[in-house]
Amino acid sequence: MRHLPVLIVLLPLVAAQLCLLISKIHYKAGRYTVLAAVTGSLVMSVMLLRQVIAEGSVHYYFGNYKVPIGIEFYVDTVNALILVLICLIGALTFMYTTPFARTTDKTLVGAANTMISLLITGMLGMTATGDVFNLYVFLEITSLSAYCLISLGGSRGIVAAFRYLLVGTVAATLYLIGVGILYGITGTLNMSDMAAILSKWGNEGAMLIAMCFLIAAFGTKMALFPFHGWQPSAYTHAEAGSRPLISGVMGKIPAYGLFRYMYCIYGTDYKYFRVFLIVLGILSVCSMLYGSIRAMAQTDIRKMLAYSSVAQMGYIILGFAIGTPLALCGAFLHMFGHAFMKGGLFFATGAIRHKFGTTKLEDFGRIYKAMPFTCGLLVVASLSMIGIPPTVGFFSKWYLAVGAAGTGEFIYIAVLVLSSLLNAIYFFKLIEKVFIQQKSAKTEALPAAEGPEVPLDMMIPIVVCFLAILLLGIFNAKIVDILMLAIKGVAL
Amino acid sequence: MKKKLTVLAIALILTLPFTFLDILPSIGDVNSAPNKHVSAYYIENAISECNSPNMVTAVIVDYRAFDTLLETTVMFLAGAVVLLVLARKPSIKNRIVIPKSKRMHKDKSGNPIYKTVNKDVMITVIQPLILVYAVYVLFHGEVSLGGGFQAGALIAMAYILDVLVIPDKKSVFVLPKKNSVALAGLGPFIYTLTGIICLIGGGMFLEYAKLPFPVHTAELHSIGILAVEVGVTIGVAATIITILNAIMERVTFDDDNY
Amino acid sequence: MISITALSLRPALAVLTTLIASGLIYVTGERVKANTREAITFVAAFINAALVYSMIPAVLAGKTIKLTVIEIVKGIGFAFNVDAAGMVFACVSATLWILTSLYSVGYMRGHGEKNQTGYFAAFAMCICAATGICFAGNLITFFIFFEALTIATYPLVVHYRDEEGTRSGRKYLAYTLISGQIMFAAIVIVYVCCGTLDFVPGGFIKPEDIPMPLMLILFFMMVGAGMVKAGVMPLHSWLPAAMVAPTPVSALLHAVAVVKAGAFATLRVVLYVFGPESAEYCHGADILAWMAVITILVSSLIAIRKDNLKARLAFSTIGQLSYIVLGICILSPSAAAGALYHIVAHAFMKITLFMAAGAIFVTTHKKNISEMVGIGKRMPVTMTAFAVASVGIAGFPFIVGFVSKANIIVGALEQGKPLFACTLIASALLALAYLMPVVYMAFKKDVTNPDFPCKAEASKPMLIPLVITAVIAVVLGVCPNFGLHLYDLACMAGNAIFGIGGSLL
Amino acid sequence: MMTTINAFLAYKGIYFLTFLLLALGLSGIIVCKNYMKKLICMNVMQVAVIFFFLCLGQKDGGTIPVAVEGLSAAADYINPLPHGLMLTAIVVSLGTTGVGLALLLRIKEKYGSIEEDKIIKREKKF
Amino acid sequence: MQILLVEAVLLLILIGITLSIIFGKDLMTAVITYCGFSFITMFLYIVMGAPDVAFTEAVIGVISTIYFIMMLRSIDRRCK
Repeated sequence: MRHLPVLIVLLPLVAAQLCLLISKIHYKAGRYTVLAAVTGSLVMSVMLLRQVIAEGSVHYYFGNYKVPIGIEFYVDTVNALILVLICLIGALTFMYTTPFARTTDKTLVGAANTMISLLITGMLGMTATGDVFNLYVFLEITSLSAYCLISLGGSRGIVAAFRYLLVGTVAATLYLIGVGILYGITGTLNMSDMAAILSKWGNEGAMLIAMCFLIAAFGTKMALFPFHGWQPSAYTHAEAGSRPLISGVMGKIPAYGLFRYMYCIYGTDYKYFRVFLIVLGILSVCSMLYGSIRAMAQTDIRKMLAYSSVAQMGYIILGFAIGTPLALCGAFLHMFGHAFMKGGLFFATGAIRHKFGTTKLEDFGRIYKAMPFTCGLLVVASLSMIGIPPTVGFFSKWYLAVGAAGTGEFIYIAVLVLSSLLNAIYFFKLIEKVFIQQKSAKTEALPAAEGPEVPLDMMIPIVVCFLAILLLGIFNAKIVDILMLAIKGVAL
Repeated sequence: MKKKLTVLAIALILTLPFTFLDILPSIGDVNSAPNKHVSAYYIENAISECNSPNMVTAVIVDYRAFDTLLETTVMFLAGAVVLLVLARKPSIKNRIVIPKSKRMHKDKSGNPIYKTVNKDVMITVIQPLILVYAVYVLFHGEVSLGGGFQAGALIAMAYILDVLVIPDKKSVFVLPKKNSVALAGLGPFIYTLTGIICLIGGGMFLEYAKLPFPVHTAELHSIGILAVEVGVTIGVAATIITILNAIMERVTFDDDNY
Repeated sequence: MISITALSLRPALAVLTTLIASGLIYVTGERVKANTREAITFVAAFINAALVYSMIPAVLAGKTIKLTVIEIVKGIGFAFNVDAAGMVFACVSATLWILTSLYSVGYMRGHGEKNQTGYFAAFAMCICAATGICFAGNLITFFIFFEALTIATYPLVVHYRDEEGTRSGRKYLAYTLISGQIMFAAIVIVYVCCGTLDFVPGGFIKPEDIPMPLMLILFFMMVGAGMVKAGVMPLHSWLPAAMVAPTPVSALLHAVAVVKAGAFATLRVVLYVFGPESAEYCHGADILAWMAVITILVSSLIAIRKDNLKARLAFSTIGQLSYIVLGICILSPSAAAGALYHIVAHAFMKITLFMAAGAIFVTTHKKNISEMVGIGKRMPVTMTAFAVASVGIAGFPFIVGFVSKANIIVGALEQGKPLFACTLIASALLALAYLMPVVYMAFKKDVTNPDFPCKAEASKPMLIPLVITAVIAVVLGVCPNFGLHLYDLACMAGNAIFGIGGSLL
Repeated sequence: MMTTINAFLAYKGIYFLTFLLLALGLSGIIVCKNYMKKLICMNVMQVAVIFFFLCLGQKDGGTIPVAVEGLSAAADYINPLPHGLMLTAIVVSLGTTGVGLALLLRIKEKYGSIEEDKIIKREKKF
Repeated sequence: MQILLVEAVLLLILIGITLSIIFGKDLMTAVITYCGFSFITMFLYIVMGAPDVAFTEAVIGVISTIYFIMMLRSIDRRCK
C-alpha cells in the first residue's frame, strides 16, 4: 500500500499510453480501458485519503532517492481530498462524453480518450507532486491536453485554443523563471527542502520577485482577474463533452499550487507576506466584481458560466488572501463545492444542448417540462452559486466571511454580499427563463418531449452532482474538521 | 515606429528589476547555492550509483527519471494532439476564403523548390550515416554525450530526409501516421513498464536496483537506463514522424498543383 | 425514555413531514391524479398539526424541547429549540395549513388553475420553512429556514407565469434577497463578536460587547430582513405587488407564513438576540417603534383610498403587522405577549377576510368594492364572516383582535409611552373606516344589484374554512385560552423574555 | 580592466542580456500581429529561460559533466542538474511548437489568414 | 575567464536576430533567421559547457525549422 500515491497517477498515464494501441481492436475498447483506469484511481485515491487521515501525510520517493536528490510525491489531507475530487469529476466527465462522440474512427476516438486521460493525469500529478520542476512538467501535460480539447470545439475553439496556447506557454515560462530564481538562491528543487532553506537564509528581494512571477503564472493558469483574457472564449468553445472537467477542475489546481507556494514554501512569517495577502485580496475582489458584472451581460449560457467562474475563482483566492485557517477551509470547501456546481451546470447545459441543440438563453423557455431532473440540477447549482442555504455555496461563503470578520476586514464581507447579489441577478434570470418564459419557437419545433430525458450515462453525472452539492453543504462540518487539521499542520 | 517604441518599453520595464536588485548568485561562483547543495551529490555519486559517467544522463534518466518519463509523454501527447487537431478538414464551402487552387489564377508564393538538392547523395550516403550515428548515440548515451532523445530525433531526421527530398517515392521505412502515433504511445509505455517491473521487484517506482535480474547493482542500473533510453527513442522518433506526416499531408491543400 | 426521545424528535419530524410531502408532490404530481396529490397534502397537514399540538403540554409545563441534529457549521449545530413563542406561531401555521389547503382545493378547482402541482409543492415547502422558523434554536438554523421560505414563496408569487407576475416576482426577490444577504453579514459579525448564536430569552448580546454605532448598524442590518418580510414602511412595496398571485397564496402570504415569519424574525432578533437592555441601549427599539407607528397610520390612510378589495386588505395587513412590531419594540412583558398573540389574532381574522374575498372573486368575478353593492343578498354567510372579521380587525371587544390590542396598549401604558396607545386607538378607528364601508355596501337594503339576483354561496370547500376561521376568531375572543392555550403560551414567552419567573400568570 | 568587465558581466551583464532577450520575446508575442511570428517569439522566450537556467549552473574551472579519469571532486565539473532540467524544457517546447503549428494550420484553412485583425474580423461570422 | 565575454557577444547577436524577426516583413526570412538563431544558441550552450543541451538544441532547431518551412507552403509569406 505504500505505492498508492504513484499508482493513482500511473493508472491514467498507462491507460493513455496504451489507449491508441488498444483502440485498434475496437473503437470502444480504448474508452473502456481509460474508464476502468480512472475508476481504479478513484478507488485508490479514496483509500489513500483514509490512510492519510489515519496516519498523517505520505511521502513517496521515486527511485528510492531521498530528498532533495530525487523526486518525491507528498500527499497530505488537503491534496488527498483534491485527488479524490479530480478522479470523481474525471470519471463522471468521461462517462458523460460518449453521447457527444460523432465519429467512430478508431484513431480519432482513441486520441480523444487519450486527451481526457492525460488531462486527468496532469492534474493529479500537479496536485500530488512535491517537486517544483516536476510540477512544471505536469503543468505542461495539463495545458497541452487542454489546448487539444478546446480546439475540438469548432472553428472558434481553434482560435481560442491558439490564444490559450500562447498565453499558457508564457505563463509556464514565467513559472520557470520563478523556479529558477528560487533554485538560484536555494540550490534545491524539492518543496520541503526549499522551505527549510528559505526559512533559514532567504534573500527577501529574490523571494519577492520570484513570488511576483509565480503569482503571474498561476494567476494566468487559473484565470484571475487581470490575466483572465483567454478564459471565457476557451471555456465557451471547449469540446462539449469535456467542458465540465476543464471548467470545473482545471482552474482549481493552479490555485492549489499557489497555496503550496505561499503557505508551504514561503511560510507565513516571511517578511513581505502581508504584501502578497493584500495584492491577492485586491485581485480577488476585482475578479469577483468584474466576473459577475460581465456575466450579467451575456446571452449565451456557456459564456455566462465562464465569466461567473472568473468570479468564483475570486472567492477561492479571497480565502487565501484572508489567510486565517477558517478562511482557508472556506476556500478549499468552495474549491470542492464549485467543482460540483460549475461541473453540474455544464453537465446540465450539455444535456440541454444534446436534447435541444441550443445554448442561447432565450431558447430555454419552459424546458423543465421536458427535462425535470436537469432543471432541478440547474436550480440547485444556481442557488448554490448565489449562496442560499443549505447548499454548499452558502457554507463556504460563511467560512470566508467569518475569517474576514475575524481579521477585521469588513470590506471583504461587503464584497462577498455584493457579488452574491450580482450572482443572484443572472442566475435568477436563468431560472426565470427555464421555468417561466414561454417556449421559444426553436424548442417548440423539436419533438423533444418523447423518450427518456437524457441517456443514462449523461443522467448519472447529473444526479451525482445534484446530491454532491446538497450533501457537501449539509455535512460540511466533517470536511472542515479534516481540512482544519491538515491546514494547521501544513500552513500555519 | 510606434511598434518599436512599444517593444523597447516592454522590454526595458521587464528587465529593470534584474539590473537594480542583486537577487541572483554571480555566474561561475563556485560557492553559489546551486553549485553546492544538490549538484555536488550528483557529481560525486553519479558513477558509483548509476554506473553512468555522463552525469547529465544520470540525472535525467536515473535521479530524475520521472521527469523524463513525463517529458516523453509530453512528446507523445503532442503527436496525438496534432493528429486530432488536423483530423477534421473543413469543406471548401465552409471556408471564408476560397483557397487559391479553386480560383482561376495560381500564384506560387511560398512554394519551396526542392530541386536543388542531390537526392542520390542524400539517400545513399547521408541517411545510413545518420542511422548509424543514431544507434551509436542511443547505446552510448550513458557514457558520452547524447541519449534517447537525440537518438530518436536523428532517426526521425532520416525519415524526414526521405519524405522531404522525394515526396512521391517509397522511402526506407514507411510509417503511416495512425501506426506512428500508436508507436509513440508504446515508447513511453516501455519506460513506464521499466518502472513497474521495479515495483514488482519490490522497490520504489523506477528504482533500477530492484530490477528482478540476477546481476549486481551497477549492471542493473545500466539495464534500466538502456531500457528507458530505448523507450524514449521510440517515443520521440515516432512522435516527430507523426507530426511531420500530419502537417505534410495537409500543407499541400492550398496552392500546390500536385 | 422512548416518550422523551420522541418528544425531543418531534420538531424535526414536523419539519421533515412537510419537506417529504413537498418532495412527493413535486415528483409524483404530474403522474398521479389530483385527488392523490391533495390527499398527500392533507395527510401531511394533519400529521404536522398532530405533532405540533402534541408538544404543547410539555411547553406549558415550562420545559423547552432541545434537539441538535448535526453540526451544520463548525462550532454551531443545526438545533431545534421549542419554546413558548415558537409554539404560538407553529400552532397558527399548522392549523391554518389545513384550512388553507382545503380552501385552495376548492379555489383551484373552481377557478381551473394551471400548474397546481407546483402550487401545492411550494405551499408545503412554505409551511416546512415556517415550521422550521418557529422551532429554530439558533440564528444559523433560523437563517437557513428564512432563506428557504424566501425561495419557496417565489414560485407562488409568479404562479400565473405572466408579465405582471414575473415583475412582482422580481420585486419580491430583490427585497427579500438583499435583506437576507445583509442579515447574513450581520450574523457573521455577531458570531465573531459574541462567539455564540443560540437564542436566549432576553438576548445574548450584552451592551458592552459591541461599540455603540456598530451596534445600531448591526441591529438594523438584522432587523432589516424581518422588516422587509413584515412590510414595515418604507420596505413594504413588494407586498401589494405580490397581490397578482391567486387568492389562497395571498391568504398564505399575508395571513400565515411569510409576513408572520417576518414579524417573528423581528421578535427573535429584538428580544432573543439583542434583548431588551441592548435594544434599549442602542436606541434601535425606539426608532423601530416610531417607524411602526408611521407605518400603521400611513398604511391605513392608503387603504381607505384603495378600491380593489385585495389591495385594501393588503394595506390593512401592512398596518396590522406593524402592531406586532410596535408591540415588540415597546419592550414590556404584556406588550410582547400581546404582540405574540396578535400573530394568532391577525392570522385568523385576516385569513377570513382573504378567503371571503377569494370566494367573491371565484363566484362573481368581482374584484372592486364599488361593484359589490348588495352582494350580501347573494352570499350572506360569506359576508357575515367578513363583517365579523372586519370588526375584529378594528379591535371590537369579544373578538380576538381585542385581546391582543388591549395587551399592547397596557404594555405601552406600563412603559409610560401613551403616544403609542393613542396610535393604536386611532388606527382602530381608521380600520373601521376602511373596512366597514364594504360591509355596509354589502348589506345595503334599498338597492338590489342586478348582478346578484339570487342567493348562491361559494362551493363547500371554500365556504367551510372561512366559516371555521370566523368562528374561531369569535371563540378565541371570548375565551383566549380556548383549545390550545395560546394566550398562556404568549404570556409565558413574554415573562420568560423579561425574566419574570413563573410559568403561568 | 578585464577582471572588472568580467565581474560586471558575471554579476549583472549576462543576466541583463538574458532577461532582455526574454522580454523581447514576450513583447514580440504581444505586439506581433502575425500568429507565426508569435510562435517564433514564443520559442525565443523559451531559449532565454533555458539560457537563464544554464547560467545558474556555470562553475569557474569546471569541465563538462562527463567523468574523466582523475577528476572526481565536485568542484571539477559543471553542475549537471540544470542541463537535465533544460533537456526536458527543450523537448516540451518542441511539443508546444508542433501543437501550435497544427492549430495555425487549422486557423489558416478556416479563416484564410493568420493575421490577428483579420481573424478577429472574421470570427464574428461564426 | 574570457568565456563571459564570448557569451555576451553571442547574446547580443541573438538579441539582434530577435529584433529582426520581430520587425521583419517576410515570414520566410524570419524562419530562416530563426534557424540561424538556434544555431548560435547551440554555440552558446557549448561555450557554457552544456554539450548535451547543445546537441539537443541542434536537432530541435533543425526539426522545428523544417516544420516552420513546411507550414510556409500553405501560408503566404507577407506579413505586417
